[in-house]
Amino acid sequence: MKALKFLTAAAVAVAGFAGAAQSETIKVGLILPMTGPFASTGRAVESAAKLYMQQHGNKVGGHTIELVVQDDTGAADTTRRIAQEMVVRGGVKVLGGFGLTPLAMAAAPVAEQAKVPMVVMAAATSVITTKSQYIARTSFTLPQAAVGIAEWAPKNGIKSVVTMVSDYAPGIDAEKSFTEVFTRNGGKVVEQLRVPLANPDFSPFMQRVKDSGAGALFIFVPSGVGSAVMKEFQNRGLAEAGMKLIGTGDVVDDDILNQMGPAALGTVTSHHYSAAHDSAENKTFVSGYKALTGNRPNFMAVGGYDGMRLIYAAIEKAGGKVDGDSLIAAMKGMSWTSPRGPVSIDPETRDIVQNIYIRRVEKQDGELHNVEFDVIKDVKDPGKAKK
Amino acid sequence: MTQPMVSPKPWWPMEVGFFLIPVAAFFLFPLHLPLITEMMILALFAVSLDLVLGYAGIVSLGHAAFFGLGAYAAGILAQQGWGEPLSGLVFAGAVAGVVGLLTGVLVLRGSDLTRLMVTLGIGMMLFEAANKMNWLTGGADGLQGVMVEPLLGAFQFDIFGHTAFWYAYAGLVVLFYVARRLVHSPFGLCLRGIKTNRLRMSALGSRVNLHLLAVYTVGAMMAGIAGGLLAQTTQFVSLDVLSFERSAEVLLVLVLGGPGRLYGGIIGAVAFTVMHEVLSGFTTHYWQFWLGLVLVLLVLFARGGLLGLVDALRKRAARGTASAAAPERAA
Amino acid sequence: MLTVLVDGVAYGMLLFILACGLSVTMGLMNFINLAHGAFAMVGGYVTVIMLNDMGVPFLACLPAAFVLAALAGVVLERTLYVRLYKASHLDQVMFTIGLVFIAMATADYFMGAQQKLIQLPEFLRGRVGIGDAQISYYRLFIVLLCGLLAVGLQFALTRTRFGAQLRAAVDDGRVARGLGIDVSRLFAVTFAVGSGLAGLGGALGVELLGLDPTFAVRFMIYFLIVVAVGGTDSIVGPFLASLLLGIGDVAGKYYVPGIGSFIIYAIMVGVLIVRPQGLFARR
Amino acid sequence: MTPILETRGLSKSFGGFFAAADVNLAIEPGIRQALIGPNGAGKTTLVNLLTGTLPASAGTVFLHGQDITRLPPQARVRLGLSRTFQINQLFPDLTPLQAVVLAINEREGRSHRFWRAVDAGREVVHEAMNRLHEFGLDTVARERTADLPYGRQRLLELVLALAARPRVLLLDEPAAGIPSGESGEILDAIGRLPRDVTILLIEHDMDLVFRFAERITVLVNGRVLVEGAPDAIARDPEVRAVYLGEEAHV
Repeated sequence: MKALKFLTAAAVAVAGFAGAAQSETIKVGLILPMTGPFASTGRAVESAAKLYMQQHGNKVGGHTIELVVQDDTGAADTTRRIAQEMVVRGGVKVLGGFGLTPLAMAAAPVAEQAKVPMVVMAAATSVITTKSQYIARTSFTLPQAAVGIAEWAPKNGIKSVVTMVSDYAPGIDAEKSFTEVFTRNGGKVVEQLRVPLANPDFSPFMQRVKDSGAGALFIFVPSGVGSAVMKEFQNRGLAEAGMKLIGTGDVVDDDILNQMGPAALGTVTSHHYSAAHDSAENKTFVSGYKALTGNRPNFMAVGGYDGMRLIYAAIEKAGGKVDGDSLIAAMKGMSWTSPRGPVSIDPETRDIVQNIYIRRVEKQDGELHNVEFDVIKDVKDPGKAKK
Repeated sequence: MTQPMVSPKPWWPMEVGFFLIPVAAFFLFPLHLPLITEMMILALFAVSLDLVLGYAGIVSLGHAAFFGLGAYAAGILAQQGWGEPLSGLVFAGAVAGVVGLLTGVLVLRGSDLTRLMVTLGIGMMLFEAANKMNWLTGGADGLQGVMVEPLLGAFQFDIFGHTAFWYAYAGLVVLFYVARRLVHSPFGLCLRGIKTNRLRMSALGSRVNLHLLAVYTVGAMMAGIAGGLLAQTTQFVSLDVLSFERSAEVLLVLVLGGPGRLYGGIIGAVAFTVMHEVLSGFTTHYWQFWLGLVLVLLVLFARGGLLGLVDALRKRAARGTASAAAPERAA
Repeated sequence: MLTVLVDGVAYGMLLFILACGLSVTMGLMNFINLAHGAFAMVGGYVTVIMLNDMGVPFLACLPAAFVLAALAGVVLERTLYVRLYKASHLDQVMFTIGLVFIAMATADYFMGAQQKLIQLPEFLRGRVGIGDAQISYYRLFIVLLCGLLAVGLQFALTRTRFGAQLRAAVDDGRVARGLGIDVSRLFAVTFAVGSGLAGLGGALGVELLGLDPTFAVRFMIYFLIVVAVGGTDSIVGPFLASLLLGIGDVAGKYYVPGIGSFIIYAIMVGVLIVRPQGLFARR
Repeated sequence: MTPILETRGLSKSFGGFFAAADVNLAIEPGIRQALIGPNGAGKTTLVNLLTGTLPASAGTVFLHGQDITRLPPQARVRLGLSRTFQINQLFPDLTPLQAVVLAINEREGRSHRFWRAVDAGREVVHEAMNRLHEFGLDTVARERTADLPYGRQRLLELVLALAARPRVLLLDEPAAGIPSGESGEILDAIGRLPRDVTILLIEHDMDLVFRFAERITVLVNGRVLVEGAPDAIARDPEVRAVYLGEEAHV
């Protein structure tokens, strides 16, 4: 109880101090899984957000930005509780983060009820932004990413595919949109496998894939699990059996790609970001991120980076008004050049519009990279475009 | 009227005082209401486990099964259009209770390890089932669109968590009162007997299994109501209400507070939540380290949880100079 | 078909090496050690550091993983565990969960939260074709190595003086003490070997199971299943249980991918209802 | 008079080994009967068969003419067959008063009541205190059982068995573990047991047996060797050979 009192006192003190400085302090609350199985996502987003603030200072439009990060351990009710507290405690004007779909979904009612903008920086299920008028997204949606490879594959000699996705909304999103586009372009999905989200061993599934005799395996698994898949793919000799590995970029996450070794070489994926993207913005981003964390940034990191950028830009554009309605209005239609390339926020769906790149894993400067060789420009989320 | 007394004299004033603390907290920490609400729900959950574990001696690593069932029952009911909260809670308790009754038969025999694993197995199966039954539970994305009507038709669940706070508080107080009566009743005494000496109990003619089944069902119902409270106050249910981590956490909370004394569950919930909150405030990334350290030290130097520590300190104070901890550590 | 079987056996064998130490701790010392997975994690990280950062050959990493995990085991056993042998199971649970938290946070602090990967040496990477089945060398290697270890353990347990003392202590600690057996030394050595084997299992498992700070808890459930189903009074029980679990899990996921993970829990609960002491227990 | 406890052809085999073979007992109501036999004679097995802890391989057990062979232990207790244990089976953390109240609640079928406090059962508490008083335990009624001296605990074991209001009471070595100098209290207690309770005494200690028993059954290798009045048993050459002789050597 004493500790809580202390926290309250501290919060009051901070608020008081900010008032004295005569310019408003705007608190941005990031809710992320910082421990537990999805900790790497949380860390990447947090580091990138901090990097953005480091590079651009904490002053925007006369206001001071203060970043608050809290760990929801990946449990949805905790996410919701933290969101509620951040808002109720008065300080937090913008919520951000959200590592997984259920976590974002749990917080959505809070954003709606409290009229607080909520910037989704990682979770990638299509429907999230429909859950509240106050949600904008700077990561990507799976249909967006999956459509790229579904267009590319049939044109490049891949006619039959087995899909293997993690059994939760993003996976099903990926499976659905890939299958739809791929079949429309004349491909055939031989079998659809769904693997449990928490799955210690891919070997039986991979064996099934092999026995199916399809031309390629389309894969979606959450960031971090990709390596196990990649190893199994190689161990089973699927490549030698003439099978190609394609997927969304999650499976060749830049975070761990380099450790995957030769197994990953030649994998073709479609995604919105590669650390190897050739642009000045990206070079600054990559070198800054490396200096801060020692690692290469991945697509989660770029979501966090752009998320902060969107928040900064919205505050600036909204001028003196930092209420939820003004901020979300400012976010709509916003466009900028991200490390990943040109992006904008769709004014209707508040979802991100971005280029989807087709990339192949190659060795560059002694490290494995996703090297972009084709691009589909300005892709809106196909998951919502249809509706 | 003091003689003859079977139970130790209840200390009503102190107990009433104890339950006034949350009321005080409401006014002292108005910004932390969601946290305190969550704490009270966790406390209720831990008390329900205490009935099963602390009083009947059934070690469970799958108690979240009932919490989760209650949460989904209440959540789905509200999602399907029946948003009245109190009847939703009753429904949550009933569903969890029925499943408790059915699965309770399976945990009546075996060693601690066997029970640990059977409860865990049942919990994991429910988790997998909820994951698979996408159409009903929303699967891994969680249950969307839980619309809870105003409490008693008058109090809307608000963003500040006022209604949620009083709702959870009332739930905790009422069910704690039930649990308290239960453990001080002949049935409660009988459970303590079964826990300490099952052989003797059956030699006294006791229907041991029937009693164990009964308390397991009651524990399941209470856990279900706690789950229902969580679903209604957060208006969201996700798979992790059924997860192994939640079972392990509630066990930890209870052992931390001190099992077999009802208040242990509450004290444990408060201590755990505050520790978690404060530690993760200091270090968002590595709070687990300090929490682990506290647990290890607590076991090394104070058996029987925090209430055990209090007892030991009281004894030591009573004895004056002699060290009370020494004989315990020798054991 | 054969591939599924070999995969299952390899997975099972790996589980056995990981879990057999736990079965001895639970059977012999009656100690619920939920931190067993942390020792496996030690072995895993030792391998990752030596192989990736120091360039030590894979095969040399394995004994190092064993030794360092065993060392960690014996130090903790002598300093901390030893104080809790007489404590209640609940205290033991809380204590070891505390250790797991510490281990996970420590691993996170030094090694980061992301998955760690290793590259196997060339000679373990290929596959061999038997009939129309393709079996990876690495899995054969695991089956062989773990098989040898299992035989060795069984031999050590049944044919050596140490094994005889250990069995005596499992049957009746008081009598064993009365016979002049130094039970506390026995405990320490056994605990060290058990932790070491877990470490070795962790090292072997990096390739198949992956490695990150949550490793310490992620597979704990599987270890517990092995022990509960196999019983704690021999190593044959856990061995057979591991194989059953490995094959059941792999085959389940292969043939009925929809309910794959459901199966092992169902098997376990079923077994424990029929045989509460474990499938292969003598009593 | 019909026997109150009777067995016919009662047998128990473990694998091929008969721990009890074709045991026929007929115990008269109100009698003090002793069951003796050397170590491994099957006394414990027989007790377990009578109380229902072990299922019988063959034969039947009658309690007051009712076949109870298939009944579980607790059902037999409720029909009036109670026992004490060779090794104390008490509730270390409860007080003697709580333990006896517990026993009475079980007998009266009150143990499922979960709403009213234990203390509200005034007549139960009253009876419990009386029972404790009878054996001189009322002074320690509110202490932790574990803190009582062993002799006192042994008495409590007896009080608990009696609280079930048995018609037949099996006493399994009631004086076991009590130093001979301090056994007076328990011996007195056994002597004062009400006559309407039939007593089957399983005992090693010959002094105790010959002090109380009115009839003795000798069990050897799972079989009844001989049954009779104490003086007849004492004179029986076969008994002397297999049992008393062996005892004399020890």
